[in-house]
Amino acid sequence: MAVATAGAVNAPKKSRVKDRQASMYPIWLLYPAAAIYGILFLLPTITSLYYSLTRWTLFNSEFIGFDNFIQFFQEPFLYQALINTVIFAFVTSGLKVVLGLALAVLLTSPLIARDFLRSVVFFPVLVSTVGVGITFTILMHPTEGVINETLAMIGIDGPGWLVDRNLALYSVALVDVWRGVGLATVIYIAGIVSIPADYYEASRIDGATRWQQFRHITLPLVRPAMFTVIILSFIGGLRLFDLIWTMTKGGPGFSSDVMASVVYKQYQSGFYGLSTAGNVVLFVLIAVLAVPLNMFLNRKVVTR
Amino acid sequence: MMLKKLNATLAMGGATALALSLAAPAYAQDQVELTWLVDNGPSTVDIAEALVAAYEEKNPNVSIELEIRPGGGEGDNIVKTRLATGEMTDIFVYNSGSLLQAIAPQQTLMPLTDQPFMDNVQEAFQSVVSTDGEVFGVPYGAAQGGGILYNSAIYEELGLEVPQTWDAFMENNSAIDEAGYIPVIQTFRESWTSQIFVLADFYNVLQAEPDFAERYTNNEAKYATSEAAQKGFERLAAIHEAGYTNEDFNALGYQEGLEMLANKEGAHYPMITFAIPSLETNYPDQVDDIGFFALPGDDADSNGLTTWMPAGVYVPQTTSNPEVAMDFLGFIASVEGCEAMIDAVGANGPYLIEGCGLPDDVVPAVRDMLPYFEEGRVEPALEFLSPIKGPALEQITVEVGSGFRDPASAAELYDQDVRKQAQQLGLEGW
Amino acid sequence: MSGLKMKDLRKSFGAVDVIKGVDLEIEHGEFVVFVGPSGCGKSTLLRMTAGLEDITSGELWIGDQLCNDVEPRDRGIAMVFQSYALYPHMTVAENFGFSLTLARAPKEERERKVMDAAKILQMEHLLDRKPSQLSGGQRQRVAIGRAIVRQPEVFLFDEPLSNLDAALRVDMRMELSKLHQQLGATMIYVTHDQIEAMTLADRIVVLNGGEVQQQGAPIDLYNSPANLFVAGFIGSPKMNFTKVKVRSADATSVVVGSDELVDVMVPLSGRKLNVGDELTLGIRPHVLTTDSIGALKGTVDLVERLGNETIVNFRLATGAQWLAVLSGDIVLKQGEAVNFAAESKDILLFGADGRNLATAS
Amino acid sequence: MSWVKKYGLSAAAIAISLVVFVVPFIFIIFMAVKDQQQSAQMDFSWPTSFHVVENFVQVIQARDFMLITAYINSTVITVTSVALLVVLSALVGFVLQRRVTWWTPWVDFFILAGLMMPPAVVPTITLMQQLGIFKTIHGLVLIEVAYNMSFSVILFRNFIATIPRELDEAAIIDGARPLSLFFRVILPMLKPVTVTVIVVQTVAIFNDFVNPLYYLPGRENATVQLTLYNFQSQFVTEYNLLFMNILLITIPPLVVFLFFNRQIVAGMSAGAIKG
Repeated sequence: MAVATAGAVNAPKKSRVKDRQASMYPIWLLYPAAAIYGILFLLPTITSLYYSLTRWTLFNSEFIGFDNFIQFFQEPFLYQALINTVIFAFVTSGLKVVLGLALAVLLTSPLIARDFLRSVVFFPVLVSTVGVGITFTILMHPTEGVINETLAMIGIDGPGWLVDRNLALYSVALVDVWRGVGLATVIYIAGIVSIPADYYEASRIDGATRWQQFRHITLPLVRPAMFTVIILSFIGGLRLFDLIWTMTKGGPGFSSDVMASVVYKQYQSGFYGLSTAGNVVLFVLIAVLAVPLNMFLNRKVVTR
Repeated sequence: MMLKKLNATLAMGGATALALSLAAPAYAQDQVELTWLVDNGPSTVDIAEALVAAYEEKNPNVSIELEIRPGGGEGDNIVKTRLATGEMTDIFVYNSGSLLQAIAPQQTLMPLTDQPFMDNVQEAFQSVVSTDGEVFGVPYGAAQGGGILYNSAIYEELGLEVPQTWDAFMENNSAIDEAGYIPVIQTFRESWTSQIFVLADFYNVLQAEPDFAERYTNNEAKYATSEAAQKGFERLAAIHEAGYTNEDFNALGYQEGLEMLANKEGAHYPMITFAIPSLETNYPDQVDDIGFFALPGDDADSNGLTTWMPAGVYVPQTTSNPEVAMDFLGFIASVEGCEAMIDAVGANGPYLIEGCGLPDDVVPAVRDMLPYFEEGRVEPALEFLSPIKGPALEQITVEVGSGFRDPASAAELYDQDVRKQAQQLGLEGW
Repeated sequence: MSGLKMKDLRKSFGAVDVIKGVDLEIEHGEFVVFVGPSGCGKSTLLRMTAGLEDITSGELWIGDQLCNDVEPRDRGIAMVFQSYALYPHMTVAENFGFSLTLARAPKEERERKVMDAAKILQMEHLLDRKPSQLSGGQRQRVAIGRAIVRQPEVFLFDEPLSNLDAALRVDMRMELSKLHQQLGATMIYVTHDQIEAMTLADRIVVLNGGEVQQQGAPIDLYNSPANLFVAGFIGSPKMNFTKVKVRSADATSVVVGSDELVDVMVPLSGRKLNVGDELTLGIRPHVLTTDSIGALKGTVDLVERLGNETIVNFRLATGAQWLAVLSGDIVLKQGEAVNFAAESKDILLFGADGRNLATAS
Repeated sequence: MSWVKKYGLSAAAIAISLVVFVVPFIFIIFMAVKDQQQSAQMDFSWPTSFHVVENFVQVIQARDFMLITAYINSTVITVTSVALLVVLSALVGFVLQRRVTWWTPWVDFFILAGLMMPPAVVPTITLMQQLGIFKTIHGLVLIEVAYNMSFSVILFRNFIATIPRELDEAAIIDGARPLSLFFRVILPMLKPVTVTVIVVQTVAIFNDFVNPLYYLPGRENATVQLTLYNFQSQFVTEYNLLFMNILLITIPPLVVFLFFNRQIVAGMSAGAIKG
């Protein structure tokens, strides 16, 4: 800091020289967005952090130091919820990243009924969570559900998808993938169509097979899309609770509780201070996992 | 503005009559618009629409607009948020009992203590909408009972009697089981339905420990250490162990539970009586075969019903027109208002308004419930006597009812949950 | 009109100095080529001229305007990028006319100028195409056309031909030359390819390590490179070098030699050299001839017979690889010992500091 | 053989998507046309009787044509929010991707925070009341913009990385000022990702129900997701009407998708980079 100031004083001429980047990409372009985001999201969110240190009923708040955090870490099923959160995030984002890419490659290749298929894949994204929840609760019914009835036809005794304690979380994860893969696919499609056609033409002349084209052109060039899908679905997976809430409410018992649903339950119960503390903990957890990931991915994008 | 008006009134020599006569034309002539926030619970909207229609007919210059909110925890949050930010509608419906305390009634609501229409409201209800000597709400709908809805056709077929004790109930179950019917329907996909054995057992708890609620609030009585209180969990476990439930208990929901009961697949469905209107609508032909009895305890002599008070209608301090809002509350608490409600959704329990009787043609399940009230064999559920209700109860009861957790550890876990709630409420002694 | 003047231009990225003080004057209408290996700072210098990089210190004058803080659009320059940087969503005509659109030029003027440029480049029939529908050479021309339309005082080219195949490159080189004559504008051209530099430039500026090594007409650079670097960089194939020691020196000549090189006398005046000084001797491959009594003894590694000339790769006793380009078809066998000779006027000597002893002041 | 190769893939893809994606969809349609009793059985069965018109009319008319009001409100909110979001977050993504300075990691962090931290409702309402934008459509629009900004910025930034900087420089030399550089050169090249952002955010905002619930209370302000509460409550649900409602509110975003899907054409940026 001191050095910079000294430098500016010693070289008054330098301060006149405009930063080229600054004039090409002036910071005022960020102002409208920064104003909306800063005022309506960051400011209230940061002020709310204070409430994590209070017993807060919305009507009154009483400062209680770190009691909420202590209480939060004493949640009886917190450890299990933590494990569930990480499992859920990895399973869903992993599947979305891979299946989304597969579907996108398929849906950008010349297929009959391509538009129809794109719509079909995207359709689940449009259906409200409530609808998805009810639909799959019914389809996954252990005895009368279509899924197990179909499995029974080929001689498999289907599991109790949502009612088995060891399976419920994974079942919800599968439904989340079903619901979210369309989004990943659309992002991937945007990435794939952004790849100049020349590359494919050149590689075709070079005699590349479809797999080689995928491996050496699509895969490296679709990276920005892939990183977007990774980061969005991973953070989304860590924070998801709405689908869990509509499908299992964290059950049976507490077996499919994740951090976000634990926090949400506290919020629903009116434990506002405690749930704010829980959000802070969840935020730290996500930040610890996602920020390094994001930095890593960003570096890869920039050095492209 | 308010202050000025008040001063003016005082300057006129405290002539209340004059003030009223000034105020009355003010809304008799002008068009008054009120907003009313109601939840989307069973028949809540129907009741609200009926009340509004009846009131607007009487007062053509008033129009009341309904706004719907979700129920449950999300709905509670909306009510709290809107009250805390001063954005509540002119009138709103909200829970009575423990949950009412969470919206800081003294800070946010207009007291009704001195309103003449409160004389119409039965004491049983007034007590669950009061804090520090002030009353805040009028009843919205009828009182409910928690117990067992049963299929009387099965009872008739097997020659069974309504059980007065738990043992008798289990014997009935055994007979029903042998006859090939499902003795007890459980529907844990909607986990709230799993709590009835614990919650509706509270009448029996009070028989054994009359001061349980008070000691529980004061951090003295615990589910884990009270034999009577733990029985709810034990009975839930016993039903599962005996294999009396439907096999797909963990995959079914509430509607399917009602369907099984109506279609004579299952004999008992532990439930609160607010299910009755739904049965009437969906199974008009079978509803006459559905009866109701209180959750039996150990002793036939002290058999009684745990009751749920209806929600209340409240006026926030931020209301745009207190006079008209009060007038409307007075209407709800009148026999006229009560009858409008009965017309709308039928009579599925005693309305807590003086002089508002039930018609004679109520369905059997309601008829079965009424004697408990008439004979005074009722106690309110714990949530109406104590501000503390642990939020995780339904998940714990699912675990017990599915056989994952034994009753003792469930009781302990629930005590832990209760402690969290009490601490969050900032109660003394926790 | 407008020439271009750089006074002690410097550029640093943090602690790294990329341009270490460049002084240069370019006349109006001159075709100047910046040449040097990659990383030498030639592109940076060009981008500083364009206004795409800040100038850390020094002055940049275009015409009589001090341009250090002037926005690129106001510098009277146009630039052609290595990757062409065509706007993919615009047609050729729109690409051409984009700068005029931005300047809100009247429609007729825009159309006229676009048409003029298209005529110059003979691409009137392609005006409605999108860049993706063009071949590499055509895209290159669109990039040039975009510059022409601006009627700049200075054209800047950043390795514009490096993405073209060899044959196309030769064509485009000629077209650029023609274009320069036709437009008479100042052009600054950056390349790492010394052949492009030699063929196009009125003047070549050789850069290395952020400094100007030498500037001058191509043939002067070829004949009298200022230092080892320029000597090695200009001319193809590369000049051959070997270390030598001064055997004796007088006012007009010096005799140098080494273990594998028979002493040779090189005319050189005005130099004070001591016996035993280490120098570097440089000989261009073209000036070597086979001579049984030649001073240079080598072993043939590889012979390329091209008919009109023969390229011989040979090894000195030290192991240094040399190259000779002999005129006519000469038959040599691999492994054969051959003596080479050169005229003493064609031999260059470089001092310990790398400078050409004949030209250094 | 080549026929199999050519169409076999298509056939397999269609077959799998039909099973995985269409079966649940058919379920929703079936539910939407059943009568209440059959829908209450909650199974995947052929409707015993079809109540398309009846259910449709009932859903539309419910609560005084609330669905119509909700359609209008949701459309206004969605269109304005998405338009603002696209422009603002593309700008942010553009500047952030192009300009790397010491503050970039901090901005990155704050943007990620938008994905990681749930918003605080009560402080936000208090703030909006002070700004006078609580309970207003434009207030909710700004909220939707703020809450969905992070997602869009990340999407845009990663795609802007694929646009060579030389294009910016060419435009700068052609005389573009920052805004014209962005609107005339960068934004048109972002078409595929812009379409994606439009589709995704339209869905997110059209389907949002929590934020309108808190920030835009009032019956006249209802949005489409809130209409679901007409038929679904904590204890009782009229499934046939609920699903008819779901179907009806799913159609507008589906139309948006179908329309924009056609805009995603291959090879948009061909020729931007090397030949």
